[in-house]
Amino acid sequence: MAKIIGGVGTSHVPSIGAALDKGIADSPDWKPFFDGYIPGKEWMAEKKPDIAVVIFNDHGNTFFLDRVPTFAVGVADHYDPVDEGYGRRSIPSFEGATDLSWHFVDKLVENHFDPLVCREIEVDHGLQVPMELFFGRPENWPVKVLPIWVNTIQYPIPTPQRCWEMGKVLREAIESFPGDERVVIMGTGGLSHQLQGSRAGFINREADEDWLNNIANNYEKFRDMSREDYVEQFGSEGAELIMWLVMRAAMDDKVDLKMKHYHAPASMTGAGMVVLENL
Amino acid sequence: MAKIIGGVGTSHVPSIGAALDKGIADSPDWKPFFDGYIPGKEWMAEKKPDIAVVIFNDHGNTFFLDRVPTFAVGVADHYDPVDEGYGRRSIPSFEGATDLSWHFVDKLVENHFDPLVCREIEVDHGLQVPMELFFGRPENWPVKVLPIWVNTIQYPIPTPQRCWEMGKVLREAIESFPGDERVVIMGTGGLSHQLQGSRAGFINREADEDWLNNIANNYEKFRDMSREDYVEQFGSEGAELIMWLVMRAAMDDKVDLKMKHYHAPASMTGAGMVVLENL
Amino acid sequence: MSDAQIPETPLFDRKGSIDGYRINKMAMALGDPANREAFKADEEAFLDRYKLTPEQKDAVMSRDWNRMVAMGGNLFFILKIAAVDPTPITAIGAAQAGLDHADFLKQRLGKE
Amino acid sequence: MSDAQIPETPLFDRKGSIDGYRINKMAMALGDPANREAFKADEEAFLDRYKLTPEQKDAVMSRDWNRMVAMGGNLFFILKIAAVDPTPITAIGAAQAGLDHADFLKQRLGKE
Ligand SMILES: [Fe+3]
Ligand SMILES: [Fe+3]
Repeated sequence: MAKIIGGVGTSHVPSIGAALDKGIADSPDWKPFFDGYIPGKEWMAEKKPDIAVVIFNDHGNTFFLDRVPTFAVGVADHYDPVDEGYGRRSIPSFEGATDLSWHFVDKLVENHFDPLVCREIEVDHGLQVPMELFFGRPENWPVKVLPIWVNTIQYPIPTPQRCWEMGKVLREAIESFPGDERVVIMGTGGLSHQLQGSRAGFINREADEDWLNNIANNYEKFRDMSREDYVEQFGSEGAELIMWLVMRAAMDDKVDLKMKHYHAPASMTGAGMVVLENL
Repeated sequence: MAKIIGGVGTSHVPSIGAALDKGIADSPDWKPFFDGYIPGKEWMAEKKPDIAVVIFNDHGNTFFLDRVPTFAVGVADHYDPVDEGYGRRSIPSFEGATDLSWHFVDKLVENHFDPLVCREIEVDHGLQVPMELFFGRPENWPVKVLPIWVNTIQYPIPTPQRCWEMGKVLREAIESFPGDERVVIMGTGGLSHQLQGSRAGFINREADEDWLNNIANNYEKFRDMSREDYVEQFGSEGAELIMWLVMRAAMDDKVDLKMKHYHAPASMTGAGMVVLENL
Repeated sequence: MSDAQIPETPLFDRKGSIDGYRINKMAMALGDPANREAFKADEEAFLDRYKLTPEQKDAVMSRDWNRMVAMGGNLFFILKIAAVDPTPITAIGAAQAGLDHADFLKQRLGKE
Repeated sequence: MSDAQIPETPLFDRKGSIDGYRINKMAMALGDPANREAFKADEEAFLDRYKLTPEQKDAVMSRDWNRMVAMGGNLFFILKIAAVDPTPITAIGAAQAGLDHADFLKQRLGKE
């Protein structure tokens, strides 16, 4: 059986990738943000996972409104970065963890989930940026990836409770996988931000800190909140935080909060991360 | 609230449409098949539904293997017939029941289903043929449609039990819909057939008759069978019968079996239909 | 969920998805470099190709982000229009908040 | 589900989906009339466009339905190759059953 070596929650703000591309990660604006990720990178380097499961949303780059999947799972052998309007970024393609992906799809359907199964598809900053934050800019990524897309764009978006249930199936899939791969689970998105409407620019530092402090061992409140609660507390796009629940649900009931980091704003977003380990 | 006026189970074999296109519906090969549908057409004309919910699978015409949805729901304002390799058939476009579609999508997601939501999409014989069998070849279809696609091509296909659960949500959606539309539910596919492997041409007349006799009021056995059971008893493509379960689950526990019809083979398939009404 | 009423917060539900379909489809196409060139070369012709209404065309061509969003433009799609200019996302935020850019950065994001 | 063993019955699971991807993608393209014309005009060139292996090309060009399916061709896609010829579906069934067409119609479908 494969092994979950830890769970990461992290922002995936596109400006993070842009800051790296422009070489301004050491500027006064960005340095405090990136510095907070150094221990996360060290942790990852030490843990040496073989596979990263990345839960993220597409941002109108890969899926159009003609066909919106509630959940999609990648089973491709590779995933290229998609052109988001600025040209394709020069970062390596991501190799797919195809065997684990198909196994996960089998488990999902058995457990009454209804994924869109994707074999030829590109990935946007939602997957790219978390990989860069925790693995840097290697020549080749040191892990294979299993991408899980969650619709957070067009309503109805899935409920936080459904995301939680998916995390349980993810754990079952990893633990029943015939192999000895080491797997890290990365729930991405958020923290608080709002890009649309006259409340644009809304950031809720207090709610963000509460989230980072309590997602490890007081997650019940977050698991039980409604979609409306998420939008209200974290902003319309901050509702992306429901994707951290997939990661959290795949971990043990009690976990070790190894590290956390918060910085606001990154672009228009409260940004940060946690690293969790099972005890 | 909208009203379910009945449930139909029917084959959707493409050769049925081809026979109509070629004008050979009265040939000795086809007449007995089409004659059996006359009472069904009369029933439909008398019941005058406003909306037809059609549950069917795509046959490699609309969805490719790059992105396979377990369940897809149409929310489009219209659905054109797709070119299946012989040119687009000259039958009218299907108008979408958009309001009920979106309402159903809301209910599905609330109830922890994960549909692919489709707004710009074409439909193949899986939807076309049932419409022709029950509504003939009118200048314009007398109903709007709500298409539901079920993956029956690439494994894992959804379980019969999951299809059953979807039918429950469909009923809830129709009954909570603010409107007085009359809705007919058409579960399509089957009956027994196998197109692939050395068992190609397999037809199981006994199992088909048992299905038609018992789907009305002894459905439990069918609801509880595994996917493997379906393939074994009805053939690899006969497993399409799981889609009738969505219709059956949306009806009352006890129903009136108004009519049934069986003919084999239609092309390479056991073919037929039932019409059910709530008591 | 579709009637959620959170102050100053439009949710992109069926209404936005239906109303904004053409704007968003046009904007999505700007993910392709060839389409970006066509857009830059003759913006109006490009918008016509996607059958935008006169109102939609006007909102896009005058970069009226607020109106684009009100007409169902979803930010993630229309950001690809912004990418062509380029317009910073904070300017789009400021337009929607009804603030000038400096005030927006200060009041909403706490930047001096 | 992926290891289900039903006699003489291949399920189109991950193996078929991966193995047959190129054949099926080529066949899917035949839903477009322009592609059908290209296929008819120069079949081998069309297959090359979809990077079929020599074995796959041979199976398609010799209309060896049995081998196409064994190599992951899914019937619903390869039916679009049959549509170009056209080859009746019962002939494809017969080829897979290892029967001649008349025997297949009689033995499997009960047709005299
Ligand atoms: Fe995001
Ligand atoms: Fe079918």
